[in-house]
Amino acid sequence: MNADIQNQITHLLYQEAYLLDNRKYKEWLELLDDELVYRMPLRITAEGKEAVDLVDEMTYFEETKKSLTTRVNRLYTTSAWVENPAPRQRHFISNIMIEPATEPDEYKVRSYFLMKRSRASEHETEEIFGERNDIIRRIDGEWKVARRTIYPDQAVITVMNLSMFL
Amino acid sequence: MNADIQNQITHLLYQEAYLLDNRKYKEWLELLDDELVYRMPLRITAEGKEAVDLVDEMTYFEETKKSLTTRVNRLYTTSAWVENPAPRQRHFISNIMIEPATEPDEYKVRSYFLMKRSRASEHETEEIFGERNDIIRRIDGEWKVARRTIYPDQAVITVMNLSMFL
Amino acid sequence: MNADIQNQITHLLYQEAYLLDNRKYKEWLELLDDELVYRMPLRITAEGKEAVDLVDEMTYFEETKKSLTTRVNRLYTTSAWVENPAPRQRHFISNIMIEPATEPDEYKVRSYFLMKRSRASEHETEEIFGERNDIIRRIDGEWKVARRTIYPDQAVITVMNLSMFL
Amino acid sequence: MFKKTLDENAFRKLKEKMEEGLLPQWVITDPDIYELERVKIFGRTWQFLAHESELSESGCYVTRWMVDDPVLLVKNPSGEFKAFLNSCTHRGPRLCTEDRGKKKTFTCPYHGWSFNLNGDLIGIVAGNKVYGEEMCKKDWALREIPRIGIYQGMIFACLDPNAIPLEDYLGDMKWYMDILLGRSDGGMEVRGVPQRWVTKANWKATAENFMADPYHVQTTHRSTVEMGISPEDPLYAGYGHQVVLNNGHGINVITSATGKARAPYQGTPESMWPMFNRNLSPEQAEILSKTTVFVGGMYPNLSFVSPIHGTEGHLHNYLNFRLWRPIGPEKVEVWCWFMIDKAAPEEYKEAAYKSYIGSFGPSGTLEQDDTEIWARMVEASKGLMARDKELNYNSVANYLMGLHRVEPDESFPGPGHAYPTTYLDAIARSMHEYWLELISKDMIKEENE
Amino acid sequence: MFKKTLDENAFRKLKEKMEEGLLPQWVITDPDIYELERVKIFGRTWQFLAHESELSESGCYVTRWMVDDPVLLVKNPSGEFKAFLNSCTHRGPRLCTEDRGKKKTFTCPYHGWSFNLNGDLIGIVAGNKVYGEEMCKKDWALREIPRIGIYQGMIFACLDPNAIPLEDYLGDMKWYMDILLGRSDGGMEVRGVPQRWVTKANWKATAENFMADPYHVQTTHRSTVEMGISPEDPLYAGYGHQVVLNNGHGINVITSATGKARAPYQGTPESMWPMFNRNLSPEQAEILSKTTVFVGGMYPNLSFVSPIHGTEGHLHNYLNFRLWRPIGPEKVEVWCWFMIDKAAPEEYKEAAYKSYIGSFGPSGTLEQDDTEIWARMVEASKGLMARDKELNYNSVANYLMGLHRVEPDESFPGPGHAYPTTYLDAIARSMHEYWLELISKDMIKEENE
Amino acid sequence: MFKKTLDENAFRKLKEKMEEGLLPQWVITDPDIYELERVKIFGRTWQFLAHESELSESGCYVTRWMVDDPVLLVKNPSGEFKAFLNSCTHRGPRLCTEDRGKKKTFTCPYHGWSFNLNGDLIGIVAGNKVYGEEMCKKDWALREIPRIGIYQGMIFACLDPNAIPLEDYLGDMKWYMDILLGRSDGGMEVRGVPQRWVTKANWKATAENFMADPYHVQTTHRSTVEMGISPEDPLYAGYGHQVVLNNGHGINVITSATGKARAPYQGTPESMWPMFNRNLSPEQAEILSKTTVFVGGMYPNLSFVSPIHGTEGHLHNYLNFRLWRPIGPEKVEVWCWFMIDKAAPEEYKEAAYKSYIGSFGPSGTLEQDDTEIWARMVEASKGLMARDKELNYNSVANYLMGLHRVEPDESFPGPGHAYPTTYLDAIARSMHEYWLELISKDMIKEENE
Ligand code: FES
Ligand code: FES
Ligand code: FES
Ligand SMILES: [Fe+3]
Ligand SMILES: [Fe+3]
Ligand SMILES: [Fe+3]
Repeated sequence: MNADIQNQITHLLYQEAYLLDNRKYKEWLELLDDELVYRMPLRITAEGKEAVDLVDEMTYFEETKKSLTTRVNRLYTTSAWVENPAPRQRHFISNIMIEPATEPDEYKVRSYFLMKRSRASEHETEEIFGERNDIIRRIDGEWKVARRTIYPDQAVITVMNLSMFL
Repeated sequence: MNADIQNQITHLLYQEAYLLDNRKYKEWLELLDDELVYRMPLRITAEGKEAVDLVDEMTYFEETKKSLTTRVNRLYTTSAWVENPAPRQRHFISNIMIEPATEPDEYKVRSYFLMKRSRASEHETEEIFGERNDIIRRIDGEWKVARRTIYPDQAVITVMNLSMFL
Repeated sequence: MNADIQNQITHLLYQEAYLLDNRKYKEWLELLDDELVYRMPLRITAEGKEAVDLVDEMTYFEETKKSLTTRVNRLYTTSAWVENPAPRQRHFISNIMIEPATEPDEYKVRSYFLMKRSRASEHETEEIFGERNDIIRRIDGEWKVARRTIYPDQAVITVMNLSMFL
Repeated sequence: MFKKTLDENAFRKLKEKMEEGLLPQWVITDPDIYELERVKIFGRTWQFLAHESELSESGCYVTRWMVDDPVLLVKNPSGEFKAFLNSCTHRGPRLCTEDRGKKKTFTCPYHGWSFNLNGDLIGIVAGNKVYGEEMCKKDWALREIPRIGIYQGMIFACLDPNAIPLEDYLGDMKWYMDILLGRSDGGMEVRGVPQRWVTKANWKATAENFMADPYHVQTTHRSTVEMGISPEDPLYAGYGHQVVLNNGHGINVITSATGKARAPYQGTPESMWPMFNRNLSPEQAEILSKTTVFVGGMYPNLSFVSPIHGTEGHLHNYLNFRLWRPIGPEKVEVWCWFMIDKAAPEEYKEAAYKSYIGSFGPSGTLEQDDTEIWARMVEASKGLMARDKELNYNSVANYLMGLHRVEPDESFPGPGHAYPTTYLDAIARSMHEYWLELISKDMIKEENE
Repeated sequence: MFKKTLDENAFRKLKEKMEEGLLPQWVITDPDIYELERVKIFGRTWQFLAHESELSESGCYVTRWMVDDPVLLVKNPSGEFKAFLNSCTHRGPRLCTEDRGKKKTFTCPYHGWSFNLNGDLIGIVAGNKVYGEEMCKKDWALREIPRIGIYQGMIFACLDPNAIPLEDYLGDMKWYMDILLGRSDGGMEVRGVPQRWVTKANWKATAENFMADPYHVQTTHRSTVEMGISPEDPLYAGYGHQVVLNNGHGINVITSATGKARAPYQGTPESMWPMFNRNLSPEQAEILSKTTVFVGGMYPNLSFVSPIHGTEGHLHNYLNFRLWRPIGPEKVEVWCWFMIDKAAPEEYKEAAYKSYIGSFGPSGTLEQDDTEIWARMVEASKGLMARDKELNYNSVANYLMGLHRVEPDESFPGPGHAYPTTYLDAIARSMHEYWLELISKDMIKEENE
Repeated sequence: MFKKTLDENAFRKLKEKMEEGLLPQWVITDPDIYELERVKIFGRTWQFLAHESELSESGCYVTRWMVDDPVLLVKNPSGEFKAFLNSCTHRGPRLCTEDRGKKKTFTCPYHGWSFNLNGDLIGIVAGNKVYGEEMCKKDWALREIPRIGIYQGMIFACLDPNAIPLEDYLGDMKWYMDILLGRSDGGMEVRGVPQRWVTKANWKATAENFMADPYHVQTTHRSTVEMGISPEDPLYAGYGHQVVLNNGHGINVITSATGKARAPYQGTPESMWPMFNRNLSPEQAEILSKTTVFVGGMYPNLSFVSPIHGTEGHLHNYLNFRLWRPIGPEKVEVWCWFMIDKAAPEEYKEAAYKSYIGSFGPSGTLEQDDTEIWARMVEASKGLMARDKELNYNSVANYLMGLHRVEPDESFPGPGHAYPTTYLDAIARSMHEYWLELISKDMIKEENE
């Protein structure tokens, strides 16, 4: 795996996290490919230890760049109460594994996320964690997220809402 | 430190975490050297701030590749109830520090781990964290974990069991 | 970004975390520039989602190398009860973003931290997390932390004290 | 285990205030009230378990919760639904920890006892070698949830063996369930599995918010107005009727300023309309044709919404049921089902599902803002002023909207007391009255225990 | 909600022991005691909210807590301070979740009701369209905290409408507050916002540790001796006077072995001394000039310290107030304010602030060690021996220091009972006596309820 | 602090059911029952602290817990073991937070008081300068745990000053402890320190699982059968005797289908056998020679297992003691000691230790599956059906195995009631009967308090 590309893609993911954590959502959108497919299937507890425990037909996110843009625009209104006043959020991205995809300049990128959030002056912080499977591609020299599938590790989500992006 | 080797070893640790988190235990075994020494001493609260607070003579894991293979085979039986149905586990590996060991193609690798687990539809997730000290060596072009010592940070472990590998 | 420098700076941050987590505070001091400015402003919940929610005029740390040296020396006395017996601490450093600063051999380094602590035989562990903005520079071939600003993500800190360094 | 004597005085004050349309704030998250609710409301009323489409064949099962009681719901070989306490009868461990699956036998991992789909104890390891006449297998079948019932594919259960039948409990709500669930051939189907998350809220607040409070839409969800998705008119969610039903149930039939729906039949494909008319009575069909949004619920903790989404030409409608499972006085585990007409075109189903994801559930842009409100209600409910049972600080919530002023509209074609606006606290008052009736029942008896 | 009858026997034993200078260990973190404290101490005494410098202009507000009651403190257009329950009167959600800001109107995100700086309900969405005669706006203004008072810029509030006035409650403490807060023209100012953190402790232990226990300094903070910052003499924090005041208040006026301060006027710039003398009475000025450290507090949960820091030539002094907000019997949310004379030179303020950060607050090298002690007190308080109300194990804490032996020094110029040493348990005993008086008040009444 | 009156009715029903071999499910995790257990069982029975080999020399100490009471166990200069409440007598903070160490003096970090190995208060900072006649050092020694006892190197303590002596409490269990702990010259030794972890379980369930339930082995640990380590015969763990002892103690002496052990003397080196015979009575030696596994425990919360591991030629045996420290009704802090004959060959000790790690403790492949079961018992114990004290849902656990059918085997050489199979609920019933006796003791008295 070319170390240079490795660094660029890693930087992209960190940059993305930074923009989200600093509420620069519009800048974040610019990191997304126009053809983006962004999904978050449900996790269940399934029979047997080999069983597939992801339910593909029901999700927490079933998004396109267009639908994400709508979500972002909403967060810039004056009445998106869930983030006004703004909670603090932090995306810890780790275990980044990159391998070439089918197309040139296209890579399969797997990463782990641990997202923590602190709301108002509450003592309890919230967290959600799991795995992300991305397709990241370079278009005219710019790296973009073209596909993201987010796998939460809990069958019951314990954040009070999913107003954040993952 | 050769960046290329750095990347390869880092990838090995991420690959290992991925295999464990996706219950590909047999594939995981293939990353282990036949001479593997795999240990997890106890942590205690010791007198004075300089004191060694690790107890080497008692452990949570005192394993060889053979004993780990037995543990893995057990997880493939139909009655290893602890992981059947399977909980979700996630090994967040970070702070990877690599330095050459005595032998050529052999490296001392230190890493931090934060392992989270979600069982059934329980709201509370479990976690364990600490440090790992590995010897990683290349044998006929393949990187293998030859030695691992796991240091938990708690004197009282707060996961309900240690059915996972660290 | 030169991959080599990237690795060196990354290693510096991991090395720093390792020294802190293993209570090698004096060795840690050696990684700090004599001109170090080390601060930790307060986070508040501010009006509106665009608002700056960091209060620069009040801090948890407002340090120089001299004041940090005093703090460290104190930890080597016999009566710094807060760390005697010593709790276990672990600095998970991630999302490291590096870019050149104004001076040559000087870099702006942003990182995320998740710090966990386990005290005595208590079951509950403590944690604090947020962002760090550093200036790291090379002086006669040695990398030093010249400036650090720590942003906690909570308006109310939930560790029983800030005896650790971040 | 320790006898407790109730503070009648606090209850008397509570009753007085409620008659004035006021609800003392202390009851929202008071731990003793919660304990009463657990026993006297959730121990005696019918609760939703699943929709029949979640268990397609014999052997299919899902595990659910009736507050703290783990339930194993199975479809037995004869195709009946059976609800058992999900606890092995030998020593009590949770028998099945999976969310769903298909099995013939449930085997307990402790000592290996096994049970069939009728709950019969069919296997005891080394049975006759270790047990003799002291043990009669029949006595050790899985314990059934005392009552189970089904209406329009909705499966309910009740812990009280003496509860009135489900259909009586639902009463006039059945008439509206026919519209929501019975309009299409083959009825509705659940997509995948329910979304589940834990939110900071008291179950009464979430249920009321959904069943009884269209008035909150104009502010809580004002971002949709800023986005140009909803009308500027602050009354937009207030047009139509709020229908108060028996046993704390209720439904809001929201039309629009014109008195008609934004689009006939909630923007469903015109091809489906004749089917609707065939499956519904003329009155039901008329309401369906004129309604933009149905939102309401079955007491205590099941709510639903059936909205229109999308823009001209791409309108769609779906049915979302949600169960508010109490987890203590300050937490709710929300279960959210997306349901759609089995008979609808596939691409329509797909589009409807996507708008659901964008609007409701933990990631829904509407529901996100509700969660902030629910949390704030909990956060302001613990202080001495809010918790004062003497009401010295006059800490009472306001349910005055329309009290003694807005009268039922006799011309409304559906059953129940239908008031000619949905900006009204009539359903909320009726929910809380039923709540008080339930928790104060047998109070005296208890005292003399 | 359930009537409870008190165990008088345990209380009698408690009283007996306290008269002997002993405090039974079980009261420290006992949950029932905590519940009594919440209601009978924090529901009836004056608590600190903020310093006036935190709300510079009209429209400025801060949100605070009186234990579990959320409080919105605003400066209204006429410049008065108003304290409201931070809960919308319509349905109760926390109205404002921000820590501080400036506004003309507070709008609730649930249904959009809005309130002005006087708490009046000024806006109801679609008001006259949805509410009629059933609703009188006046009735729905924000609920005021029953009592508010201010002394030397310190704003206090009380939940008991019948409480004695703030000035009476503070009593002789006012005389010392004049020194601490009134010595400079323009008084003191808060820098930025208070530091806040949650520590493992019982509020009684932290309050006592600060207000009443200079004796702990020699060991808990011995690292400063090892560092050469504090004198070797183990009595160094014991010189001076411990002054017992009314209502559980108290102050330690610590001088030094010489009976004089390490530096006159706590090392403040000489240029400020004439100003101090002008603003203080001769007696107050004399005390100020001779004192090294003032440390004490106002019962129940406000403490302060005004120390000297630094080395010859670079001495400075500041005022640190801290509120111990109880979060259950085993947790305290500490609020720490750094205050300094508005009239002091800027670089002096800066230096004083830096030494504060190095010494107090969660990162302060002194306070760090206190947190370890507080945690250990909680950790040893839950067992059967510590919790035994029969005192079979003689689990009582020792408050004997100076009991019936050390007599007040009549020559002390200030009010209150001034004992000629600060290594003394006099203030601690007085705090605990007042504590017992408060929690046992009306006990009988309660029983007959 | 508030008087509570017990629900006698629930207790009567409880007693009735237990006489029929049934245990109502509600008692497992009921919070009020837990509170009774804390006081009436753990406040009055003997609990294990440590094995003497953990404190080799004078000055050695370990810190332990008796449920919520922190205990400091030291070996004093005269070589006696002393157990103190680990709480400074001055103001109560936990005196020593370390797990183990060696000291002459324990100094409290709050005010510096210091105590010697006999618990005497030997140092008060500035003592005579700050304390006068009001203070008598003798009164302020560390508080001893009322009772301490030792048998076969096992150190126990009891919080009840009037408890019967340890040896009487252990009764016939002593005869079996002689086999387990006394068979070798120099006795047994603890390796390193105990493993500790927190698991989701109720202490009664874990104690019963270990002491009284060989029947679970065939299913819970069936993976060992699948792995070919254990025999296919589902009765394999049932051969031998279940011995019911006094005070809720019990032991299972598991042989094998042949009535003999898999290997004589549990696979210990033949060289050790003569030593065993020398140290044991003929009856004890006979049992040891014939037994494969000893598993049982001392009521309330100490259990042990002494198994055979390994394959022909490489067999080994060890002794594992585990303490189930209750942390609330739904959590247990498990303490696990690995013990081995001091006289055993080093490589044998090493091999035995490795098989222990592979089998028991949090990472043990056997114990892992037990933890899943324990958690499931908690998870199904909170609902209304399980918690119903009226038993309307017949929520009772089954302890019928062998009831009124299997009779004691008079030919068994050891003391106690020895039944000729270990697939039996006799020990479990006896544990629960003793449990009921303990928690219902003095109930009447309490009521009249
Ligand atoms: S508990 Fe289920 S078989 Fe024994
Ligand atoms: S709750 Fe505040 S406006 Fe309704
Ligand atoms: S509390 Fe231990 S010396 Fe004061
Ligand atoms: Fe809403
Ligand atoms: Fe202190
Ligand atoms: Fe077992």
